[in-house]
Amino acid sequence: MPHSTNGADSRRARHIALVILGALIVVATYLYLVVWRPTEIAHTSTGRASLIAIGGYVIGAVLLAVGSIHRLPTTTVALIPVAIALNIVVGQIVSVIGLPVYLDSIGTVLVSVLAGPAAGVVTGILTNVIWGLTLSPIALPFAVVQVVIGIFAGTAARWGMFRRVYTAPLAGLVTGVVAAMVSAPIAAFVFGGATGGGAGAIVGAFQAMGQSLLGATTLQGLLSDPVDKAITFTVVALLLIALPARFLQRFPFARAHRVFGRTGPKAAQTALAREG
Amino acid sequence: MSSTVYVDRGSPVHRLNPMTKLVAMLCVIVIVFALPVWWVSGLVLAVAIIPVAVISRCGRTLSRISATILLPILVVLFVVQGLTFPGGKTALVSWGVFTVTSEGLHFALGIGLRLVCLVLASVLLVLTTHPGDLMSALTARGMSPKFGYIISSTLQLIPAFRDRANAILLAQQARGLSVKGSPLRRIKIMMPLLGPLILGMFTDVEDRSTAMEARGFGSTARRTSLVPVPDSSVQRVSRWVMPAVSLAVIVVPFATGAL
Amino acid sequence: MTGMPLRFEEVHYRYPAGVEAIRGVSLAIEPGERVAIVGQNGAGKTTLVRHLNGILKPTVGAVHVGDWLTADHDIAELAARVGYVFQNPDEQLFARSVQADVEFGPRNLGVAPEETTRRAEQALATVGLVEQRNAHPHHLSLSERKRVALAGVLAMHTPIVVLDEPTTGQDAAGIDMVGTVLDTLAADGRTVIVITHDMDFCAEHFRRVVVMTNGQIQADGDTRTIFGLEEALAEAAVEPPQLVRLSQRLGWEYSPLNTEEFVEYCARRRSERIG
Amino acid sequence: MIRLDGVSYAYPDAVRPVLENVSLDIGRGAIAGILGASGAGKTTLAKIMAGFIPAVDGGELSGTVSVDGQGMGDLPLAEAVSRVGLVIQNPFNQISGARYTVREEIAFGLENFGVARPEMQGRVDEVAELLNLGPLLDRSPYELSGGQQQLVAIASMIVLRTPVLVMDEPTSQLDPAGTRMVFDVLSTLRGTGITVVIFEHKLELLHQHADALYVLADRSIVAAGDPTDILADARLAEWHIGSTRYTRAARAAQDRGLLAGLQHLPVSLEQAVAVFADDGGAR
Repeated sequence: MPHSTNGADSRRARHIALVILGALIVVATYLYLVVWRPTEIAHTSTGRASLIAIGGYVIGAVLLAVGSIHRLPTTTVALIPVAIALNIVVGQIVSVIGLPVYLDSIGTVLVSVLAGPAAGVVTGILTNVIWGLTLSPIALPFAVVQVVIGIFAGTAARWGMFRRVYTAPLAGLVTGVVAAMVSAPIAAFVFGGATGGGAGAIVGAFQAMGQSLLGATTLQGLLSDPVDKAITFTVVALLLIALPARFLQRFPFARAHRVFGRTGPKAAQTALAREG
Repeated sequence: MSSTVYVDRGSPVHRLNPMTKLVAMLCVIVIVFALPVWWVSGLVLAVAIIPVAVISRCGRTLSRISATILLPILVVLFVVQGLTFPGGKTALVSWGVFTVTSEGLHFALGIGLRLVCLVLASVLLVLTTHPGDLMSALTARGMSPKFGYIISSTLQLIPAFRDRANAILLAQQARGLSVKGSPLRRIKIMMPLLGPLILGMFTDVEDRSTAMEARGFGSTARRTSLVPVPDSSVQRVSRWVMPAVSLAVIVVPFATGAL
Repeated sequence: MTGMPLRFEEVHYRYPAGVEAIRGVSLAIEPGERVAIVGQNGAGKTTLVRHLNGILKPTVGAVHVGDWLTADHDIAELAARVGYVFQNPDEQLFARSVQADVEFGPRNLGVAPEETTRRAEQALATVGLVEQRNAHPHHLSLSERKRVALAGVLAMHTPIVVLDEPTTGQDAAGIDMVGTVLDTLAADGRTVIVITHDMDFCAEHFRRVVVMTNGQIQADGDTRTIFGLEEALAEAAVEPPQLVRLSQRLGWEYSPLNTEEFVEYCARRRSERIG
Repeated sequence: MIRLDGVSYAYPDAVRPVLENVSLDIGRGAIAGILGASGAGKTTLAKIMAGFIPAVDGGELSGTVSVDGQGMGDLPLAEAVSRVGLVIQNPFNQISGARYTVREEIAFGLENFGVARPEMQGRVDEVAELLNLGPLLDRSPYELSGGQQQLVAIASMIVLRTPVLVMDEPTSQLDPAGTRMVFDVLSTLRGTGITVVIFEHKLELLHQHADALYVLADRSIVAAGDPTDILADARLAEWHIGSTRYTRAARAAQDRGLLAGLQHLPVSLEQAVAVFADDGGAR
């Protein structure tokens, strides 16, 4: 073999270090913005806070993605573009059909469940990069939110929360709460709360009730994100239950962590029938 | 046929190395966010973004796209912050319970101008840089080729995926599925729609990963590239000069106590 | 259940992107007729038949399905009259079992549950998939999945059935099965319209052929006559069936459409020659 | 050139093997067709030949696969794919999507293997000329017809200079015009020394282009030989492969006692003309 086990080990250590560093930066950014509450916000400007919000989140998310992508096998790499297309196209269909939810992270959740949190992280961040390249660059600062969704969905899958339809929405709720909290500083400091018509009005209402800008965007996020993520996780769980076992078992992560429970003789039978 | 907004106008801006444009865009964004004064954003807009937009001959497309993105945000920003900014004290106008404060509007102006710079600079980059060139440039600089593959491939897949979603919707309607009715009914139709879309996706993924492996995607060899990315020594130097100047612009006001 | 008359009146269709895919088509099909539509890719075959169930509405002209004008009804309503089997089964199969998928159509049309089950079983028997009724559709081969999609439309008991390329991706056994299904539909008196590239299949199962080129009808008539029109077919880039090509090479005046006709004619020539 | 000896394979968790004791030997530069009904295991066999099974799908593979005397079993996938190229059914999925012009798409594999730019340019131009792709080189692969996309897919494999090219039903998603394009490529490849293995249903075209035919049925190779002999085999019906209308007509005529003394059933138009012209035809 051209490279020794030693080289592979050190590369692996470097990737893990990147992931840990990325995660630390994201957490530190959030804590700095929320716990320290830079005093300037109360006055006239959010400039530096927003620079820290964008910079910390984007750098953290990029490090997480760079550390994660090397571990992905070709099957997973081939899955990610379709999953991102799914995020974007389903997000659009939903708005065409006129449903009161976003469902724009179905692909991210699906990939995380099948191929693990690392794959979810890459799908999440690249979804927003592509959104930025095609539709609107304002999606970019929010990349970290999709990254959070990827990590949580992958972890929930590892804990077996996608084996039953009723545990998936619970995982979705928790993910939604964290997503809302992480995105609030961006919505507040970068966008002044004005991320969309409806959301902006709600932020205004909370501010009028005496909340700070960050408080208002956090509360606004908590109103919409947990419900949306609970629905997204449920839809993914339903879809996966309807899928043939053979597809699901192709993914080493799904197999190793028995994401869908045990593979019984039934799965073997069906695998045979397909190849016949 | 991809879903990007790239417009080939062959201008000098188009011919720049993608890295040069990327560095310039990042510098602009960092400056306007690090110097939280509204006229800094205005100045950057006037001396950097608008001239480049004019040279690129993409001005009209740029204004159209940016207006679609920015207008809703700016309107909400000024209305909400003008009326409800927590630090608002000086009333400008009042109707009953509604009071517009000058602090609120000032706050909205600062954020609004920064957002205008952010959106214009990044849309300008996307309009004048083919995503393939951007990916080649980044891959040449050590980015994992997997990132480049995923991004380029997604951009080309989206239209096909949209077509397939439409085809599925039609096929199910042709079997009598009605898309009218209450939100609950409409949620129920998601399964017949998403089911085939995702099943088809799995078959495609199996095929696509086979086809990629067959062409050495899993090879550990150092990648080469058929089409060279244009570059020049002036650009190479400017990629160092721009960040240095930005840094100076940011640090000097602090050092001299001007801010 | 009997068929229903269909009528295209001077139909033009222009896609939103600006391409005029149908350029003045008038066509009448009687109840219970079996019609094959042939022609190159891009000739407008699929665009034409998609007017029947309202997926497309004419830019100019009118399409009548029985006493309905398609412009006045949406796809889901027209589904009660026109069953449409898409070329790619994977664009419609979604349920966890073959049976459930076949029941989807009749249920949408408001058919009672017991009747739905009965129809699904009958349709699965017609396409020879009774044993696989509890299997997951995606565990089946492409040939079988195409037959599931076909059964799903059969179970809707529509007076008109449209099939887009039912024989592509099928092996010999699958093609024979589709042929049998067409015969069953015809025996029921239902109107059947099929788009196909398989001219041998076309010759063996259809009595009327419509040849399309460039969004227009190049030729329309009795199968034997159409396959005798060497020039028109060449213009439409349609290669006649193997037996017709053979008879042409042999210099026969007669175009046999299937093995029986070929052998019959062969025998007659021989007896005439001897006699 | 490519040789399989006693190859058996079962998918992971499967109770029964998909293939049992498959042996075949295809010589250098030959064009070999493999026939089989839907679900006979054609795709599985194609992936075994190209080294994807068991490397990607896992499962139990016994027997040996060798290319030019070298066993494929010991090679890592990245190495195996430089010996045997694989063209899959659906040209749309074969396009990498990572590149924006046909020229770059063809070069994608060479880039992955790290071939130097000047050599890469030369090889792309050479393949483009061989397959007549010149006018398409600067277009987006996604704007092409299905047939043209399949040609690009084939070109992007040939450019890698693998000695063997396996095509898994390359025309199943194409219309007659696209199908003809792909079969015309087979004639072009003849004489280049590339060994081609093509899995196909289209009997008349296979007869025109293949040097030898193999029949895959009941999990094994059940017949092999000259296309004219294989296509006249009466057992093709049992194997759900069917036969050309020429053969069917001749068989029916024989049953009616019309073609007494006929030694070989016709399988192509030319042969049928000869047979029937003698009997009831122009004479």
